[in-house]
Parts: sequence; structure tokens; C-alpha cells
Amino acid sequence: MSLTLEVRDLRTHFFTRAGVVKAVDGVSFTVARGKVLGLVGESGSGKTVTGFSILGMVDEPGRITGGSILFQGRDLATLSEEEMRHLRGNRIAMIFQDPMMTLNPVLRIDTQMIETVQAHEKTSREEARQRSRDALGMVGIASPDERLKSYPHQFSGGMRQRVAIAIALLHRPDLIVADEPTTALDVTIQGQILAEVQKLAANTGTALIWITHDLSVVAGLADDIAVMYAGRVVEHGLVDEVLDRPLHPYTHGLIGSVPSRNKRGEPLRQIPGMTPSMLALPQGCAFRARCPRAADECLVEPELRTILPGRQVRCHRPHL
Amino acid sequence: MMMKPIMAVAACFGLLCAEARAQNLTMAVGAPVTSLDPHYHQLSPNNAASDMIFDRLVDTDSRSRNIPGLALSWTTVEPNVWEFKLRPNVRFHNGNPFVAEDVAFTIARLPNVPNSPSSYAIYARPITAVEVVDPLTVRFRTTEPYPLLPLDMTNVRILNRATHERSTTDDFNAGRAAIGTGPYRVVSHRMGDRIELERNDTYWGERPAFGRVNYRMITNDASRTAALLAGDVDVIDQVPTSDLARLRTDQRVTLSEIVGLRLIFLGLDFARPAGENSPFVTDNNGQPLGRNPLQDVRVRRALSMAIDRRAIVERVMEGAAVPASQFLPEGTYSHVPDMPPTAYDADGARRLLAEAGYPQGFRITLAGPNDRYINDARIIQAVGQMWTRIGVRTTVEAQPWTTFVARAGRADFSAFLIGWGSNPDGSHPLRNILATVNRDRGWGASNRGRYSNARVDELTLQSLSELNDARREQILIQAQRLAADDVGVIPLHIQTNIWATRRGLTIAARADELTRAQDVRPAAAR
Amino acid sequence: MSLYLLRRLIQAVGVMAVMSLIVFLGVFAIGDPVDILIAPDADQIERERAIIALGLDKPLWMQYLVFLGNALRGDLGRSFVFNEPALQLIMGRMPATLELALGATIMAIIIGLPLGLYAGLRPNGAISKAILAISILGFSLPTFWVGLMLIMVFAVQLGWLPSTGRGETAMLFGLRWSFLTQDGLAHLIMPATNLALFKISLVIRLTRAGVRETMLMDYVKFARAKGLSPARVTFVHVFKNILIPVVTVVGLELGSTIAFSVVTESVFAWPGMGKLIIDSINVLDRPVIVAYLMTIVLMFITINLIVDLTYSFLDPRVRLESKG
Amino acid sequence: MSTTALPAPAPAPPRVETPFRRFVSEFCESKVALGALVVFTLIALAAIFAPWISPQDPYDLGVLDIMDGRLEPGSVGATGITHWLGTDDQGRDMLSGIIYGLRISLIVGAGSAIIACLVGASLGLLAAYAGGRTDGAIMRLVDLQLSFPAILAALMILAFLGKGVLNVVIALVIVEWAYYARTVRGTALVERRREYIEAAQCLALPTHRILFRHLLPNCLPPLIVVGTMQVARAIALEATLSFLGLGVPITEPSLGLLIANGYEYMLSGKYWISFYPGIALLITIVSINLVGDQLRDVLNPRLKK
Repeated sequence: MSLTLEVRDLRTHFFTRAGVVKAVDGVSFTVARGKVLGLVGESGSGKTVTGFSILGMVDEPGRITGGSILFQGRDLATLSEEEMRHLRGNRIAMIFQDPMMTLNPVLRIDTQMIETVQAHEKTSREEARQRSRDALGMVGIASPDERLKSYPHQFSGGMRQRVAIAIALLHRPDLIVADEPTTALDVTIQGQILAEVQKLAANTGTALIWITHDLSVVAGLADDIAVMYAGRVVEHGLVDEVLDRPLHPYTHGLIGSVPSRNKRGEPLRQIPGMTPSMLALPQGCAFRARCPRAADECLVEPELRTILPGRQVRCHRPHL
Repeated sequence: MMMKPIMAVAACFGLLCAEARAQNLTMAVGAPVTSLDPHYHQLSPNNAASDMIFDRLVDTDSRSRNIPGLALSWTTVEPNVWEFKLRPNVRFHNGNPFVAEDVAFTIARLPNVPNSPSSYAIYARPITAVEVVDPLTVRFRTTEPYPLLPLDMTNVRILNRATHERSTTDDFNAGRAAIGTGPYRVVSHRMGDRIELERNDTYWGERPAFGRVNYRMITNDASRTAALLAGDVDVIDQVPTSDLARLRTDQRVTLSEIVGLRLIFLGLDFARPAGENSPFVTDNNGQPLGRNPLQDVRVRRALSMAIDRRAIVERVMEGAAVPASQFLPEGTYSHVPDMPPTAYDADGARRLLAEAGYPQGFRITLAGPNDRYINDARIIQAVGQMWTRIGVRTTVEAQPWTTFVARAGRADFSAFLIGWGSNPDGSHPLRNILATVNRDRGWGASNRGRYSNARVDELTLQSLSELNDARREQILIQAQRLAADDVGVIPLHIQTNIWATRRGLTIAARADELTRAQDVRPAAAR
Repeated sequence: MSLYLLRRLIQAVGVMAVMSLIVFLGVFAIGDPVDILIAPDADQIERERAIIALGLDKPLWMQYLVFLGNALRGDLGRSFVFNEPALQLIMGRMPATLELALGATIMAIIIGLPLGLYAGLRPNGAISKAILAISILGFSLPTFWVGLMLIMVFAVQLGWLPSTGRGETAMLFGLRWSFLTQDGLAHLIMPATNLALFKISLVIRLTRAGVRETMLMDYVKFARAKGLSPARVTFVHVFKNILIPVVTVVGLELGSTIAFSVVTESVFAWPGMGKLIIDSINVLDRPVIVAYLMTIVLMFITINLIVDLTYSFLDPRVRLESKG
Repeated sequence: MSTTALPAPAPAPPRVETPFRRFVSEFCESKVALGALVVFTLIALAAIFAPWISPQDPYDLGVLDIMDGRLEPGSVGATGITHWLGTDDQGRDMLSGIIYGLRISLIVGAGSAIIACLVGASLGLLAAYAGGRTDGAIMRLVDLQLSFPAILAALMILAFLGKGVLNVVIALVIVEWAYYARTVRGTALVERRREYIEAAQCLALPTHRILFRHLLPNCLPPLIVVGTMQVARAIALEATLSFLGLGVPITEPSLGLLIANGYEYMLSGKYWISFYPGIALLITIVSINLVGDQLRDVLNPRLKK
């Protein structure tokens, strides 16, 4: 099993006027070829920043301050912007959350696809167009020739996301970072897209990082799962194992709040409290204040420990 | 070795340029010429342009005294017949000879220029017939003895019947018909921008100094001065007083000045009778007074005495004016002698006000234009300061001429500043400003204060049929003195007309404000 | 499309009728042209003759009807002052103003867009801040003052450029243009700069604001994630999106420059329409004012039409058929 | 809350971020903008308290004396006042004139810009939102307005209403509103195609709510750009009108009128008559715009993370 991506102790900090925001603070995980990693967490937990860090697209005032991102053995954190650019959209692609906003409204679909092809390969326009057409076909868009000549606003949301996915697939990348790509879509379309992405990943050997806050999405899709809280991975393992037997109290709470897992008639369980401000994280475990199992020892920050085979957790008092 | 011919060529070229520069004259005037038709629109800039192209029977010198022009002499052969002897051997630019027939044609044309916004017809109106005695003698017949006819003729530029029989104003503006007997001929005309002229080498009079003239219109005062300082133009007129201090000391510039014929004065409300309110006069609390204090000669005198004319001339006009007591400057026909400008006497003014029943003064609004006369808006503020100091609290209201003149014409104001450019004859301001408004006589057309004095009217009428110049002058002086004693208007100052030329040139400054190329000469040739 | 144009045309005619009515009433309210035009020593008889000669003796409504009747035949009247058909007068002055306005607009775009782009892409850089600060100077001082300063420095002190006037012209399409000769171009530089200052600032600021916003849009991030070069991201993805406000304002400004070049033209003695209109307003030369305004309205409507058409070209979401 | 955890000895109690505090602290992020705000506040205070701080009442003709006219900076006039910035041609103390002039200029500039913005933006939004005949009518009105020279408009107002500061404001509003309308419409036309407007329409929200709560905020950035510039433009336009004799009354000069008056003396080296008012105008406009720039950046929802 070869690793496509190995993130080790990644730190991405934002240097704002109010202080340093450690949006990603010591995150580690791996994704193997053809596998899907679900990166799960509440909004503000740092999962999106992790995704952008991998693509080398962290905007000011943020920057990667430590750790390594090994992509097929090369450390992305050390590459120049130009080298990074050649990987982006080519070997590593990204799919964004809001399909309404990801396509440039004033450019035709063909322009936006062809430029992607030509950004990384010296091909003729005609050939690039051919590739684009094929990619549209691949994601299930009918009459791609016609659709190429359209503008984004002439598509529905689901169709636009398919276009975005088609763009991501143009160069048959080795890694796709998908940032909540189905959140904005309705459930039936969400299902279709999930199924197609899964099929593609399996067929092409593309590794996939699926960023989401929705455990139910990951359940059917991912191989591995990494749960993030306040900029750190708090639990990492195979998807079935984590979902069946969450070790971290936060993961536990998350699973408890998924509607389908609750019994009918019972009130939904919620994690009490709010996501802490990233500017003023409490000392010790960041989850301490909301944790039903918190104790004195939680005032000391826990390490990510391997406590079961293939299972890592960052907690002094895991559910064992 | 190659250097020599090049330098020689360069030297030649330099000489040529110097020669060309000596031959060329660029003038910038502040008021746009609106037509080259000499009978289309009575307007100083147009008259100046016409003066370069056409001639008048009676010319005027720089101090506006009549001198022979196309006529060599004139006299009354009968009380109501004037005879003019014409200058022989004068030719129009196109070679046609100038003869008496052309005078008859010109007089006939004056009332018949279509669409004219202000025609020259008034100069033809007293004339009942033009008789061509011989090619060089012409007689004008009038209904009554008419002493002003030679003066009227200074306003009429002579055209050629053969050339201009069918010419329209458009033909003149296009330059096609701009053919006269004058010192310059038109090369091209771009309306509102420039006129290009070239010397008429067959001119009967003194040969103009410059072969080609570029007559440009630069209406913005500061830009006009800047153009002179930048060396882009050789002569400018209407030098702004604010630039005088600098230009007087600038080695590159020569100034030419002459006291003009334009009086700046204050008009007062005589339209409302003594027992009525004047629209812009109130008591000190802003309440109506119930009477018009301006009908009281003591109040008028007080207002005049309160004004420090010397201060206005020195501080506001920067010396470009002389304090005045009357319309015509010293040395002009019918100037009233021994009548100095009212002396500044604030205490005396306060006493007079108290005598008239206003020991605490009153409030008044002084109106005036802000784009018409030199420093007009500044002058009314200065007068406002002075009046306020004697207890007449003054509000100053300056506005563009367009709105001002309409209101002044309706006698809307209680006190206002205005100017009057006179012909050098006392009857001119008397008839237009001081005479009672009378449509049939055509009097008081510019009497915006509605001043009225029967004795002044009577004397004015008398002067208009008196052919003896000396007797006439006495009548005019008497009438003007009466009106001045009555404070019919409050004279402030007579403007000085100022031109600036680059050093090495000189221009004969003219009292009538006209800027003409033939008046410019190299300084050495003076 | 042609229906759309037709409708705009009909609206234009309506606007022009309204405009002419306003001018008739306005000029009537301001004052009487005869008061201003007539020689001070003209008597009442001469005055009445002039009133008849200018057609001002009839009641205002009748004057307006006469005007409308003539206007339908393409005759907007003759200038009171110049005795020339007003329209011909304006057309004669138009090239001068047009080249001044175009010169200024081109300067604004050539200078403003790149500086605005730069300032938008590096919002926190020292150069960007300097650009922004200096751009404020461009519209802080009154035009007439800046104009005189330009003349003082470049004509009087340095002697580099001619102080005023239009200079030599050459004929093209039967009209006189000064940008075709070297002398003419030298005369054009200062007044065009004077007019352009405000516009340059405006373009800089609009562009900067647009770029800053657009840079944060998802589609720009997505474009970067596609691995596009920064140049392509900036000049295709960002640029095309900021063009709408820029085109709107530059279009508007072109119009208003033509309409309001009054001050610059008078300071630089530039014989254009602006100088003509201020002179005409000063003497209440109504036919010229009316004809001028109708010309300007027509021009504005044309420019706005072009701007609107450009919208749909620039942004596929704006559709002509969805508008009235 | 947990039962077992000890009260957390947090390193610093997290500040309560009310929107206003957040706004203030974000605004203060730029030292330049903060400085500009301080300068502008001083200017505004000077304008408000003009009668108490200026050495002379420059509007009272009775205390002016033309014999004190055009004194150089630092001269002592006949009344014993030291004229630190010199005097103008009427003997008006320039410092006093500038302080009072600021007042007029701010009223004229800000007043007309605000009113014109309210009128123009509303009409522009309505035009873009309603489309059809409404759009056509409003936009033709805009065409009409934009082509109508400010000078003629001002002259007409002068003829109808007479002179005065308020009338200048009215003239400027009449001239300026169309700019706002046109600018807002351009942006709003794009924005109204966006889905959130459709959503709002589906919810059957009242039109004014859609216009002002949904459409307007998204058209705000270009509007603020144009708006802060139009304040400057209004002040400059007032100066131009004054230059042409159509502005405020000459005895109550604004900064623009002071500049226009002194303009004629520039060539003869009496720089102070227009230079100091020019500097005052420059500082005012620069500070307004720096504040405006920062406001725009802070208020712009899209520039926030």
C-alpha cells in the first residue's frame, strides 16, 4: 500500500492583529492511493485550512509554520510557488463547497475548462476541448458539446458541481481535496455525486480527502476518518471502527448527534457549549470545557496516542 | 567640416525666425468677437475687430476725440444738413474704389441686418436722407438740427455697395465678405477662437507695423496673463488688476494705460415714492421702514460721503482707476470742471443721516454683478464695509450679470453697482442714465434707478439741438452739475484701461477700450 | 434587439423634448437675452426691434411651439449672438471637446487601471498606499486652480508646453483635429491632463476596490486551485469581473467630461463646446443652449446605450431582453 | 457544563466582541485611517466652534477693512489682530475665513453628497430591481440629469430661489444624484440576478426590504467609493460654481470661494490667499477619503473572513 499523502505535524497559523490563530496546529494523517480519507469536524475546526495548506493556498495573514506535507515523497511545504502551481489542478485538485461560487460567472464553461488543460500541458485548443468534453461526459453531463458553450448561470447547482468535479478530473490527479462539495446540494443529487466520486477514485487510483462536518456522508464513502477539533486531529482510524466505537468524547458526541443514530422519539443529543474561540483556547485539552468526562488531568494537553491497533486518539480519558 | 554648412543654415534659419517673429503679432483679447459683420451686433470686441478691417467716416484718436477718417472734413451746410468731404483714392481690399455711394449704401444697410440682437440702426434713425453730391461729397439730412451726427458716424464702419449688396452676416463671419478699406484683411476666422489677419499693403493711412496678426480670444484673465508671461502672445488687453503688481516690476513686460470712459457708480432706488418701502431697505430690526430713505437727498449725500473712493481705487483697483464725481474724465468734451469727487467724511455722513432722521442708520442690501466690471464684486463689498461703518448695515449680494441685469432693469433693487461706458459727450450719459424714462424720446433706457429731474431733462433736450459746440458744452455741464448736486447716482471711479505687451513692443492705449493690431508697434519706432 | 433600440430611440426623443422645455422655462426665468445682448445705449425702440428680431415677442408657449415645429425639421434655431444655425455652431466645436474628453479618458484608463490593479493585488504594500493617497490629490483641488498651476509650471516657468489654445489642426473626416499634428498634441497635453486627474483617481479607486473584492471570491480561489498562472488569474478571472463598475463609471465620465469641460476649456482657452456653452449661458443665447443640451442628451443616451450593451457583453447574466 | 472540571484559569478572559467593538477595533487597525479620523474630528470641531475660536468674524463687513487687504502672513492689521495666515483682498483674516469656510464647505459637501446618495441610490436600486418601464423612466431621467450642465442648473436655481448655502446644496443634489443612481444600478443589475434575491422574492418579502436589506448591502462597496469621492467632488464643484460666480454668497465664503478669490492673486505672488484655503481643503478631503476607504474595507461584508 503506497501512501499518496502523508501529513506530519502540520501547523498553519494566522497572524492577525488580535493575536496568532492556530487554525491548524500539529495535524498528522495519511492517505493511501485510491483511498478516501474523511476529514470531519465542526466549522472552524481547521479542516478547510488543512485542505488549503495541502494546496499551498493559504492566504495572508496565514502561513504554514511547521510540519511537512509529503506528497508522493516530496515535501509540498518546501516547494516554491511556481512548483506548487504546477502540481495544483494537475496532480492535486480541489473541489469547493459552494458550486454557485466556484465557477467564474463571466467566463464560458469551455474557457474555464480549456485554460485548466492548457495550464499544465501544451495541447492545442481543439485537443483541450476534446478532453473537456470527455470530462463532462465522465461526470454524467448530457450533450457536453452544447454545455461547453454555456455560462455557469445557465446550470443548476448540482450541474455546476459536476462541472467543477470534471475540471478537477481533467488531469487525472493523484489527489483530490474535496471541501464539503455536496453540502450545498439536495440529497438526491448529493447521493449521485457521492456514488460517482467513489467509483472514480476506485477506478483511477486517485486518493481523496473528503472534508465534511457530516458524519453520515463519510460513513458510506471514506476508508479512513480523521476527526478534527480546534485545529488538531483528535481521533484517527478506519471509518467503521471509529464510527462503531468512538474513543474520543468529541467523536462520541458527534456520532450521538447524527439523527439516524437516534431512536425515534428520543430528543437529539447535542454537544453542550460552543466551539471555543481560536484566539483564546483554554489551557490543556481544548475540548475540556464541553467534555462530560473532563477531569483534573485534562488541564495538561493530551498527546495523540495510538491506543488500539490503527486507532489514534488525543485524550486522557478515552471511551475504552 | 560638415559643421560649417549646418551652422550656416541654422544661422539663416534663426534669422528667418527672428524676421518672421518681427513680422508676426499674436494678440490675446479677453472678450470674444462674435461677428465680423460690422453692423450685426453693437459690442466693443466686435467694433475692435471691425476697426482693423473697415474704416469709419469719422475716426477717433486714442482719447476718443474725433479725427478725419474716410471723411476728411464735415460741417453743417444748413441747420439740419451735414456735409462730409470724403478721402480720395481709397480702395477696398478687393480693389474697388471707395466713393460717396458706398456711404449711402452703408447707412441704408444699418437698420436692415436680419436677426441683429443689437443693431446700429440708432445711428441711421436721425438721418432722413443721404444725398450723394459727387463721388467724394455726401450730405446727411435730418429732421432737426443734430449736433451728434459726427459722433454717431464714429460708430459706423463703411461697406462697399458693389461688394456687399447681397452679403449676409454669415458671409462676413466666414471671411468672404469681410472686405473693407482698413489696415488689415481677414485671412481666416474661427468663431470665438481666433482671427488671422494680414496687412493691407494699399492702406491709405499709416502702414501697420506687423505683416501678420493672430488675434486670439482668451477669456480667462489669469490664463491670458500666463500666456503673455509664457511668451505665447505678444499683447494682452484687460490686464487683471490683481496681476498689475507683478507685471509692473516684470522686466519682460511693458504696460500701457489710459483713463477710460467707463464710470462705475451706484444706482439708488428712485422708483418708490418717499412714502413707500424700498424693497431692500429695512430698519435695524429687519422691519419695513414705511418710507424710502433714498428719496432724501441728505441720505444719498451721506451714502456718497461714507465712501472712501481713494481707498477703493488704491486697494481694490490697485490704482487702475481714478476717483470720480461724474461720467466723463478730465480733458473730455463736456467734463464738468471744478467738481472734485466727494470727499470721504464718515462723521459728516453720520451727521447727515441723523439730520435726515436716521441717527441709528438702517439696513440695506447692495446688489451688483460679479462678472461684468473690473472687480465688481470686490467693490460692493468694500462699499458695504464703509456704509456699515456709518451705521447703514449693508448686506452685499453679487450675482452673474445674466440674472442681475434682468432684475436691475425691473428696478428690483434698492441700491446696486453698475457701470457706464460713455461716448465722449455729456449728452450720452444724460440721455441714457439720468433722464426720465421716456420711450418716445428714447431716453432713460439705462436709467435703472428711475432718477427723474425735470430741469435736467429740459437742459438735455436743449443740448440736443444746439449746434454751437461751446454753448452746447455749457448746457451739458449745467445739466450734469444739477444731477450731481442731486446725487442722482453715486459715482465711484472711472476705470483705467490697461494693456500689457512683451518688452520691445508698445500699444497705443485707447480710452474706448478697443484692442486693435494697428495700434501695436515696436518700441523703438515710437 | 432592434425593438430595444427603437424603444430607446423613442425615449431619447421624449427626453430631448423635456430637456428643451426645461431650458425654455429656465432661460425665461433667469433673464431676458435682450437685456444682455443689446448695446447699453440702445433706446426702447431699438430694444423692441431686437425683441422681434430674436422672436422673443411672442408668448413663451408659442415660442416653444415654433421651436418644436422647426426642430422636427431639423432646425434648432439660430444663435442670437452668432447668427449661425445653433446646431452647426455646436458641430463645429465638437471635435475639440471630443478629443479633449477622449484624451482624458484614455489617460485615465492607461494610468488608472494598472495602478488600481496593483493597489488591489497588494492592498497592504507601501506603494499601494502611496498610490491611493496620491489619487486623493487628484480630486481634492478645484480644476481651475490645478489648471492654472499647470500653466504656471509647464508653460510659464519651464516653457515646455504652450500655455493655451488649440494649436495647429489637421483635417480628418472633414473635421479639424489637433491630435494629428505635433503642435496640436503639445497643446492638448495640459488640458487633457487637467481633465483626467479626477478620472484617474476614480479609476484607480474603483479598480482597487473591485480587485480586492474579486480576489476573495471562490471562483478566483478555484482558478488558482486549477493551477492557473497568476497573470491569467488576474487578467482574465479578476479583470473581467471588475470591468462592469469600471465601464459604467468611465462611460459616465466620458459623457460628463464632454458636458462639463467648461472650466478646463475656459482656463486653457480651448475652443470647444464647453467654452461655447458657458459663453452662451452668460448671454442667454437660448437656441445654442437648447441645441447644445439636446446634442449632449443624445450623446449621453448613446453612451449609456453603449454601456448597457457592453454590460451584456461583459457579463452574461445581464440580458437585454429582461430589461424594459 | 461539566461537573468535575475546575473553573478554568483562562489566560485572559476573552473579550466580548460586540459588533460595534469589533467594528471599532477593525477600524483602528489602520494607523493612517485613525490619524485621518483624528484630523477630521479636529476639522469638524473647528468648523462647529468657529465663532469661538476664530480671531475675527469674517462674515461681518463692519469689522473688515480693505486697508488691511492682502496683508502677508504674520502681519498685524489696523484692528490690532495678528493675521497669521495673512488677509484676503477684503482684509478678511485668512485663518478666520478658513475656519468659517470649512463650515460652509462641509455642510455643502457632506450635505449634498448624503442627500444625493440617498435619492440616487434609492432610484438606482429601484430601477435595477423593477426593470421594465420603471427602469427606462428612471434611467432616462438620469440621462437628462447627467447631460444638464451644473452651471445652468445652478443658474436656474439662483434665478428661482436666490443665493444661499442651502440653494447651492440643492443645486449640487440635483446635479449629483444621477451619479449614484447610475453606479448603483450597474451593480444592482448584476446582483439582482443572484440567487439570494430570488430566494428573498420567493419568501415574498416586501419590495423595500429586498431593496434595502438584501440588494443595497451588496451594492455598497462601489457606492462608498463613489460616495466618498463625491463629497470631495461636491466641495470642488461648489468651488467651481463660486469661481463662476454662482456659488455661496461672497460675504460668506466657503473654502472653494476663498480659493477662487485668491486664484487671481497667484500670478502676483500673493500665494496665501488661495494657498492656505487650498491646503485646508486638501487636508479635509484627504482625511474624509482615508476614513471612507477604511470604512469601506471594514464594512464590506465580502472582505471579511
